[in-house]
Amino acid sequence: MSWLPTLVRACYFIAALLFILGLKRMSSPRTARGGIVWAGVGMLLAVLATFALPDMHNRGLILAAVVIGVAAAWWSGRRVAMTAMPQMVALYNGMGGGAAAAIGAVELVAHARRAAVAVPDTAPLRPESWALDALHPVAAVAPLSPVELVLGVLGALIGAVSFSGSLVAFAKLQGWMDRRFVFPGQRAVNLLILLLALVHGAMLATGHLTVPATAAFFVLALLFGLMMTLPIGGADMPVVISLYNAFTGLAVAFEGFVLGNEAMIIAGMVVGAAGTLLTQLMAKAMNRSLGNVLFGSFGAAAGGAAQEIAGSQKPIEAADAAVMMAYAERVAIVPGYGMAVAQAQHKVWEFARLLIERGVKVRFAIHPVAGRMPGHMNVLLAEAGVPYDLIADMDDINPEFPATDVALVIGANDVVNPMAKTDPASPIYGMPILDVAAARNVIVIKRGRGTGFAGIENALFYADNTRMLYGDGQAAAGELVAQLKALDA
Amino acid sequence: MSWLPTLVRACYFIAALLFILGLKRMSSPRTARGGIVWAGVGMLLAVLATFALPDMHNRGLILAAVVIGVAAAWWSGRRVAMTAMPQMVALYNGMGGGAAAAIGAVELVAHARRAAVAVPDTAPLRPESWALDALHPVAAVAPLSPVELVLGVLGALIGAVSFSGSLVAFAKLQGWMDRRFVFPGQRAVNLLILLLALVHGAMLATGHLTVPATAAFFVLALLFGLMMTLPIGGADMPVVISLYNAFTGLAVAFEGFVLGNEAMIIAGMVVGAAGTLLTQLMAKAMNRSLGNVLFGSFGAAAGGAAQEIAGSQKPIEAADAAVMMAYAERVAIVPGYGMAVAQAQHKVWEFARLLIERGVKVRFAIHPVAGRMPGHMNVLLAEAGVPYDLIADMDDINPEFPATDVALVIGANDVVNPMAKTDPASPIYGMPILDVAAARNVIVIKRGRGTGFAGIENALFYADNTRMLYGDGQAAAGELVAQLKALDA
Amino acid sequence: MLDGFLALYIFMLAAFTGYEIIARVPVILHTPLMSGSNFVHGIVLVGAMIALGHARTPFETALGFVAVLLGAGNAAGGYVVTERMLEMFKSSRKPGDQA
Amino acid sequence: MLDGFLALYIFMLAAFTGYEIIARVPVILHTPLMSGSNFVHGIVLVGAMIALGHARTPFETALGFVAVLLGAGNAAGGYVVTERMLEMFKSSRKPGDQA
Ligand SMILES: NC(=O)c1ccc[n+]([C@@H]2O[C@H](COP(=O)([O-])OP(=O)(O)OC[C@H]3O[C@@H](n4cnc5c(N)ncnc54)[C@H](OP(=O)(O)O)[C@@H]3O)[C@@H](O)[C@H]2O)c1
Ligand SMILES: NC(=O)c1ccc[n+]([C@@H]2O[C@H](COP(=O)([O-])OP(=O)(O)OC[C@H]3O[C@@H](n4cnc5c(N)ncnc54)[C@H](OP(=O)(O)O)[C@@H]3O)[C@@H](O)[C@H]2O)c1
Repeated sequence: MSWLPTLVRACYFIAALLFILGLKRMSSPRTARGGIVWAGVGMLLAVLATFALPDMHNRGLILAAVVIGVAAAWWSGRRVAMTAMPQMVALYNGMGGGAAAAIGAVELVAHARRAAVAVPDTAPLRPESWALDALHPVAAVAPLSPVELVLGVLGALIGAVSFSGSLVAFAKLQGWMDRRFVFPGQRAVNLLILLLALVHGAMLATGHLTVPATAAFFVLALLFGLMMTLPIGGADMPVVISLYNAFTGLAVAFEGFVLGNEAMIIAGMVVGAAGTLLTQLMAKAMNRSLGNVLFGSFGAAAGGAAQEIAGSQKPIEAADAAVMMAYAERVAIVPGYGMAVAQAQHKVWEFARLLIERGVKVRFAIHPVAGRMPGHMNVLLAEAGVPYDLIADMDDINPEFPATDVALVIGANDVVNPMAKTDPASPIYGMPILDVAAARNVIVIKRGRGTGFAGIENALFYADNTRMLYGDGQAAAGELVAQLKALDA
Repeated sequence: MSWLPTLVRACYFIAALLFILGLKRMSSPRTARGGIVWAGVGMLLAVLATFALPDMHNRGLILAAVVIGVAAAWWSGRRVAMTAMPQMVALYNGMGGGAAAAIGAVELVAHARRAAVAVPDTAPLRPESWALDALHPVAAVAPLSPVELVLGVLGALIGAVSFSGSLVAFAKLQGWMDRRFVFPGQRAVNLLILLLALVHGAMLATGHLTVPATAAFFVLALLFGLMMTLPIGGADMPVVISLYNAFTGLAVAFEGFVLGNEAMIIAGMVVGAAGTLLTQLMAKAMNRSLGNVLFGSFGAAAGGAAQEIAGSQKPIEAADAAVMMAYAERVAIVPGYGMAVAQAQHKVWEFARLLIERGVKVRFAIHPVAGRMPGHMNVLLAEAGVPYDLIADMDDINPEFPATDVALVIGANDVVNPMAKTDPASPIYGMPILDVAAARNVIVIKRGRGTGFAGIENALFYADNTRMLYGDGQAAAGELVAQLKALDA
Repeated sequence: MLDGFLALYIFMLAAFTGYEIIARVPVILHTPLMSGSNFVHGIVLVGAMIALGHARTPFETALGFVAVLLGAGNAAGGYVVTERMLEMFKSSRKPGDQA
Repeated sequence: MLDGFLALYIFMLAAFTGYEIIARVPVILHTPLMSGSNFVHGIVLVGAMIALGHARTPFETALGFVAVLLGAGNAAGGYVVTERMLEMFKSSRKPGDQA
């Protein structure tokens, strides 16, 4: 054993350490930014070290693929809008799953080739043996061991599912696939596909490595990812993406075991476990169970016995709204997806600052699933420079609404819909909401009578103490600012 | 390889898993009790599995030693008083350190014997090789590898230090060793001993395994543990015990590496890391740094430029104290070490209940280092059945003292000593205290003019709004109860 | 099976580590953390490089090439997106003391 | 060195696991947790049994005997003391809802 592989393994160790430390930092708001840099340094180290490995062929090809892949992803990641982040995560995650599946395929094919030759490869034919020594000192030059075969196949399966599933999630969030794809007996069909994929996987794992079986296995796995994701509504996509993220982690760990690469095992497993927990936390924040997200029928009941809403929407002028808030004691601002679409956060914060200067107590009330990803509103408000201490969680602010003079809802709909509490037929029934209806006055900024994500009516807009300020979020907030300034002039 | 060792390793794996899960449960008050049972099941499994190992000699001796050790520890652990718990932890922890050191000694001696034979042992001579295969497939029948030697020596060193240090901690807390042992140049001497121990350890690790060197190494290591612990005051012992606990964990992990025993590696390392963090947390709760605890001169300045206290202690009768509290609106009860000594928690809670029945708002104010171990007061109050919501942390209750009518201090001294804030010469200067002096009236229950742990006067007892209720904690609380009942009769 | 145990230990401990890191993370960080862990499994790039580096047949080489391409996309894209998300936390760190 | 790396990974991951378990533990549990982790390193008993089980010379046997004795004391004593400390949490769990 030369010193070079040892050095490479040392780099891998440091990389694994940096990944863990980086993730640790990322899980606290104060240190989050540094975290990604730590993990990035680890990645760079691991990749450079791998380039330096002896006995690597196709170095030119490797470099080309790395450069192309990095350039394309970097470019696309830089230019997407902030609101499109979730689907980009889905896309990149799918790529990782695809890579794991492809590695599994290479290993299976190479295993079949080696098994066919009957005599085991000599060392130079399979020079990655240095990396394998540790985990299976004897099997290094022999074909894969049974455990490796099983984990390799399993990793390929999970990776392929994550690949096609993530691509569907991407397409849905990107708006390329508006309709949910549902048909009777769907679950049975999906189960059948999964079973068939598992059967083919078992064949591969037990050494029946024919070309048709391998091809069928991958096609079935990809198909399952597709079919499993198609019926899920876009509102649940962040949870699904998080789940596939954990899947990819697992797949990477399993393929890492096959390659005898400890950095992959550890990074993959850490992500697998972290992602599983994160998925549960996200589902919980939306008051859903994971099973309900994956197999539930979100929105299926919508339009059924929907509750009729009495009354009418009462409009208000910006000037009146501005005066109302200028002389209020407490104002709560409730942003939603519409604020993100209108990129109104800067104007909203300017308006809030003017109110604060006048002595009004202003707080931002954030629902955990406002917007299109967890923390969406926090990110936007942080971008605009709103200090943390003005931002209140749902649990903190809900008891305060009765003492609030004006609740200013801007571009939020589902998260303030009282029907989540009153109408069992509503698709959002049971979701905890921001209790704005309890405020003395409610002003709602939205463009018109558009519904929110769940596609349902909102009784709040028809309430006696609610006034509608129609218009684009940014424009409306700008007008409020102008009116407020005019007040003082 | 037969199936038996595999089964044993599976048991070890499950044991390691149960240890981690058990510790996880122990770190939350709701699940803490179950945690120790989980860990206990893991331990039982590991020990039984080890008995089943093939090729074990001396089974009778092993059984005898286990039975004697378990019986003695079980008996002593069952019968000690609650207040003596910390020193028992020290004692058992020292035993663990001693065991690790003894294992290191056996391995070193066996290594020397084998190296002297020159030809490597054959398999039956070193049948634990099955356990070693994994970590060093080739070296199984050869003498220890350099890394193993180094870790084995290091583990023995750390274990021996933990052994003698823990015994000193035990003796101090048990009251067998009242005086701190200090002399000029002590640090230099300690450093010298450590250096000598390291030099001898390096000799052993590099193969110079003579009998004198080995003996000298262990004597020096034990001496260092002794010398390092002697100068530390009893008040800091819980922190020191926690540190030695982490030490023992490390030593066990290192010896586990030498034996190729994964359960030891993982359990030891988990405890090593957990114990290190715990040590820091405990030091922080006492407002000390770890370095200050180990090398500081706690109490050295005491008696020096101690501040003179003006005024006198003003006694009060139990009847008057009872009336005062019966007609108060808010009462804060501040327990300290004296309540533990007097085992007065039940009477105190009875008294508090009577007050609550009369409509008085009662809260228990707990200082993090009241008593003689962190959480000491919480444990006692929990034993008496005081509900959690009546128990307040220092940070929570301090702002409330100005609105408190009566603060009833029972057996607390240092933790309510205002000189921690005012007198820089005081040994407790800088420690955050419970701000009872801010209460409208203070009643202090203690036996006489005894000082607290730090051995210093307390200005609180001389304050204008303080009244002293002299007597044993339990008796005084009992009298308060009687007086309160008499009030209603 | 021997090596299997060591792998099992590593799997178990890595899982605990990952789980514990995420436990008690605030909602606001869910999405950046998802993105950050998405970046971390970009380490698959290293495996893809090794697979391509040891490919023998044209088919294996083609598969390996795709793997490296995808792996590089995962790593680079994951980094950029996470970095952009977390950048948002900069401005608000100054006014608020702690979160 | 090869096996050294695997051991290093296990050391690292076990350390993270231990650290994360303790992070954010309430003061009230410091002492029981110290005692509980004291019990856990009682696993040294297993190593002592192996050492005694493979002792060849009388000296090794004597050392091994002491090791088992001490290890057994660590494990049994650690269990009893921890169990007694934690028993205290029983009574107060009912009145308070959560801690
Ligand atoms: N956070 C997550 O993780 C996540 C992920 C996926 C889905 N979801 C789901 O998304 C929903 C979030 O609720 P939400 O209240 O934030 O949003 P919402 O229910 O989707 O409502 C958004 C509202 O904003 C208005 N709007 C759109 N563009 C606007 C613009 N340019 N200016 C002003 N208003 C505009 C729309 O009405 P007009 O058309 O009349 O203007 C619409 O009613 C929930 O159902 C949640 O379950 C959440
Ligand atoms: N919690 C920990 O982890 C820990 C560990 C070690 C040391 N310490 C140290 O211990 C101290 C704890 O402070 P503390 O205020 O709880 O206790 P303290 O300062 O030790 O004071 C205890 C007081 O209780 C009185 N007392 C003793 N027996 C009594 C009885 N039977 N009935 C009534 N009163 C009795 C004593 O006065 P009389 O003699 O006049 O009755 C004494 O003044 C701090 O200095 C702390 O740093 C803490």
